[in-house]
Amino acid sequence: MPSSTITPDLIAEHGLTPDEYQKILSILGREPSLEELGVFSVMWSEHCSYKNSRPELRKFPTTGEKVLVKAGEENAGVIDVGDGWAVCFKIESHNHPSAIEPFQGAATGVGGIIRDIFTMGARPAFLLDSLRFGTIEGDSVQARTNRRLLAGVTAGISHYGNCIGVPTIGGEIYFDASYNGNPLVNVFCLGTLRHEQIARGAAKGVGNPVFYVGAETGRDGLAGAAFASRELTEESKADRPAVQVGDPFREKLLLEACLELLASGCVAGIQDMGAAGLTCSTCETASRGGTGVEIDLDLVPKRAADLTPYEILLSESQERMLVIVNEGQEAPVKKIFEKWELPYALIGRVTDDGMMRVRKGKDVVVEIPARALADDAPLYSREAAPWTAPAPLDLTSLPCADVQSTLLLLLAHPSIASKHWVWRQYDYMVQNSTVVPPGSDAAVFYLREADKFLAATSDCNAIYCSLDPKEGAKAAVAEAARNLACSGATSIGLTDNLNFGNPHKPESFYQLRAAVEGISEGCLAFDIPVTGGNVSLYNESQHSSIDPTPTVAVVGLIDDRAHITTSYFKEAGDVIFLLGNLGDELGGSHYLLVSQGRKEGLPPRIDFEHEKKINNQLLTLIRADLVRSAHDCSEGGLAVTISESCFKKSKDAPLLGASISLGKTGLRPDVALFNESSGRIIFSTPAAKADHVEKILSDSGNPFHRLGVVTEAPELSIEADGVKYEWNTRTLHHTWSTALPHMMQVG
Amino acid sequence: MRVAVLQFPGSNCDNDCLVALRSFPDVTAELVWHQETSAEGFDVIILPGGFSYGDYLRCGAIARFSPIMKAVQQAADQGKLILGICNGFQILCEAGFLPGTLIRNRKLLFRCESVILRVEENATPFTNKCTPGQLLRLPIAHGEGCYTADEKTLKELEEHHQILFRYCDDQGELTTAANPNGSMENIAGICNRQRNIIGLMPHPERACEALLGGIDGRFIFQSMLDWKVKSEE
Amino acid sequence: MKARVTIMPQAAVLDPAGVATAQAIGHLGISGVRSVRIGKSIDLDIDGMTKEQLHQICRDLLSNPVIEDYQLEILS
Amino acid sequence: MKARVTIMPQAAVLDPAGVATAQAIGHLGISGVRSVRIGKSIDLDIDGMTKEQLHQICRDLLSNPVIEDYQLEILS
Ligand SMILES: Nc1ncnc2c1ncn2[C@@H]1O[C@H](COP(=O)(O)OP(=O)(O)O)[C@@H](O)[C@H]1O
Ligand SMILES: [Mg+2]
Repeated sequence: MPSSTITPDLIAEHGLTPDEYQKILSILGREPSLEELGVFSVMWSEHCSYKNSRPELRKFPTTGEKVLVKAGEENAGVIDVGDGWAVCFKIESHNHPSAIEPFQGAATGVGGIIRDIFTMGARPAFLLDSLRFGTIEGDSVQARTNRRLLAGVTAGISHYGNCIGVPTIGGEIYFDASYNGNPLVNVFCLGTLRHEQIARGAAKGVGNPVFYVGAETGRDGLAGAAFASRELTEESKADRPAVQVGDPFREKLLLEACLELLASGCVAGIQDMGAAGLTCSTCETASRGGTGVEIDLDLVPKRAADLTPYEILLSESQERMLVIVNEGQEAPVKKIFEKWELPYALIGRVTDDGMMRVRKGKDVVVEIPARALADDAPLYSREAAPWTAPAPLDLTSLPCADVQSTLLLLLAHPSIASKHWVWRQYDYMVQNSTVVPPGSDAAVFYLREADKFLAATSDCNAIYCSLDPKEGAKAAVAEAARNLACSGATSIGLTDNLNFGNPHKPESFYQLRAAVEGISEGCLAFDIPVTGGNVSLYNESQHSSIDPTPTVAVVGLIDDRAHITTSYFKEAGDVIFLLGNLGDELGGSHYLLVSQGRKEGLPPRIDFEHEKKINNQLLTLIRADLVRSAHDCSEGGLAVTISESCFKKSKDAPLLGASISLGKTGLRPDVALFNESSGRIIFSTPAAKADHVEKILSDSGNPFHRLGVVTEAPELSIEADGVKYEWNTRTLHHTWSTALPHMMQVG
Repeated sequence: MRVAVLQFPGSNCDNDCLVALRSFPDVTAELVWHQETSAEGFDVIILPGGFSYGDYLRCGAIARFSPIMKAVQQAADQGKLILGICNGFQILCEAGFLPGTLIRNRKLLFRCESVILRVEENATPFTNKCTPGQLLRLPIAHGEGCYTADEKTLKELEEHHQILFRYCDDQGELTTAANPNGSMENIAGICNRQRNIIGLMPHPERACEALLGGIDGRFIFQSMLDWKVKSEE
Repeated sequence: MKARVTIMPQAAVLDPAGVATAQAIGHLGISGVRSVRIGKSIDLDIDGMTKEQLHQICRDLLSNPVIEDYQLEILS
Repeated sequence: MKARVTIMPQAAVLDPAGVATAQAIGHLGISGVRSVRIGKSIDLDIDGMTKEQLHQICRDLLSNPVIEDYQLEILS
């Protein structure tokens, strides 16, 4: 063991506290080597160990009849979808790398989550991307930077996803000043597999050979996991490691090779090298297998000859896997690697002593009990500052904005405007299975081999979360479930990405805790298991934290292709209903933001009993073939929702109009048209069936309103309390569809 | 009809082609790995879309050196049908089977959407089920689909009726707005002078199923099938 | 031995990236750019290869003679 | 005035296109390529611009300093 002097400075540089260092000493019974210190530092970073968030994450409901692999057990959870088929999905963040280098940061984010999925034995089927940027309007340096970030991130996702051939079929984007300098890039991937194909990331079978396959190791993203667990500062931008560059072509080969390998039956365990690369994959496989692993760094394929052991261990080069092969079956495995022209090497063996042992030739540079390293990371219960509820909005001091022009302002707000500029850069059709492409409430994907239809959506309104983290998190789950219901689907599983600021700040930690509680409450109410997720803390820059952003992605199943529903009105004469109440909550609304520049008040309250009733009611109607279109009501309220339903599905479809009457509401017009109360759905039904639908709804006791009809003329008219507001839907559509491209043209 | 769908490292529409082809009765379709040196026994060879070799260097530049390309040459010489879709079109141009080349979209961004094509020629094995001037709606998904050739080549293409598809608006007009990538003369697909090799940027295999929004791609595959049956009579 | 190959689009060929870059320079507030052309620069680290072989690589693989011209320099 | 900017990926940064191209040259049946790095070559045709402005363009627009290095040559 080479001796090294581990100074307090060195310990601090590795982001370890004196207490954590004491724990290392007691695990090892001696002073660590520099390499060992590096290994502990990445394994015990928040990114790998969840040391600040794990106690909170335990609150998630993770079980269910259909759960085949639970959250936290493996790289991603697995859910049964029937007939021997299963889906495996997860969401991951790549926020900090994208802040530094948007194109490569986003690209490698896509690569990373795809690897997580095929490591499980699943064939990646589709992606969603949930993005947050600072404001992009105007000529300020900040706005230019944010536009560059948006363009770069979009191009990076497009580059990686399109090349590897996994369609990006949905996502969301919001813009808010709180993300200035710290954009969020969360990518979701879903894969499909047969039950018997579930692969494990465990080093099973003492004596089994351990193979390294994929790209050669370089100095990329050295200690990136530790980097992700720190705040971004100007200095951290300066002393950053070599930026990771994604190679979607290599990953495509790796993906095909791994699926072929797993099908061959020669594999005892498999693990991708993600954050903390070789270090994390060796110690996690050993820990899961209850075994040890011994590898020799001299055998690792390298891009630069002069890499030190420390660098090899901590490198985050992309597109690499660790494969544990059944002894004696090396030959067919090598043949597969060679067919796909991938660099590979036999770098070690599974042992029985529970150690993660790393040699450089004859010298042992790391020798750490694997289980202690992987599972005994320190856990912290951080201090949470009690939250003070914001003052409720005082309508009397709030002037009523001009309704007519405000709808246009809302439709032009980049968070509400069409994201077509973004998603047409994604190949959302490759794999020939996208039934509902981006643009509707949820994307629908045809699982051809299984003859099943999946729907997926991602949601989070961070304004709500910043005003009331728990209620905001509940709203995210409610919206996702409602989006799925509007598409004809029942929710089957949820994965979350918890994006927050520094957990050492009590208010940030409170937000994390409250968000977990809110998501849990929603999952229990809807009976959706949490199948896994990702935590990204330290999202701060310049002066403040980001708005808390607990993004959820929810997957649903549609029981019959006839029940696939989209948000666009289909035919003039169809009758339009509102399922739910008219609502009256303006707190945290985009109306307030757009007309007053304010993020204030209490966000909409969530009543899960009501949410469930509404969703079930809609699904019952869809299954009875009574629904032509359904669209959930969210940012911008009723007026925006109805406008969007008038917009067309494709460029040659006609633009329709709608004639709506809200009747006597007793509300101010701005409240009636733009409030964002939850649990509301706008749907349309053929005229001949409208009375029947009305009868069903009356009998059900669910709140509803028969609002009006879809019109041939491209005009939207909304009457409320005797006053009629009118717009040309061509104007509305033009405003909505050109807002983002116009902003992005400025350069 | 026996169809070989070539699989280069980085192809990603290979399976989509298989699925589309298998929806036709009397078609058998198989993947053929790029390291193979023979395509004996196949009537049709398809070079599918994707990113062969990551599209590194230039789209299609590396794939054209794959061993299977010798077999493509042989099949072409025997008058068999060769269809290059998207990346396959790029490979055929790089390999010199078709004139000209495909460069970066004029507006520089990748574009995925559905476009309208005007069928310019129907006296070919690939378009005989279409009427001249017929409009087809097909998806595109590419970043480098701007067809470019020198003037002499363009003239020859016209003279020999080798331009099979052009981008147009829903009235059949060849407008700039309807051209998604800035290709010369709104060209979307061409064939060789012998009319047995075709390349096009749009994806017919993505438009063979009503569930996915359109079936106009079936005209192209059905044309090939009919041609095959007729040529055997 | 090291060689550098410079590949530029032929004068008659449209170079949209070059045009966009020229515009972007204007947006930076710097005037005086007449035109921009974007090509590739490729560095090869080679060992025991004839000049003829190098030219073959340039012709057959690295450049596309339909739209590009190349220039080969032996650096060391 | 004409200037040429050569932009290459930094030494420590992965160059996937270079790696694939090096392999492809092997497939061509030509051995002896140790490595290939692919960058950009940009020709500017300019008029009345200071060297400082040119460097600014290289830094802020043409190259990505996070992963690339540039070299500026005044040709005429
Ligand atoms: N980054 C993105 N990538 C792909 N699709 C997106 C993206 N952002 C938004 N979309 C799509 O645009 C549509 C509208 O998004 P959004 O307004 O968030 O929907 P909702 O409010 O119903 O959740 C959805 O179909 C969504 O998938
Ligand atoms: Mg939304």
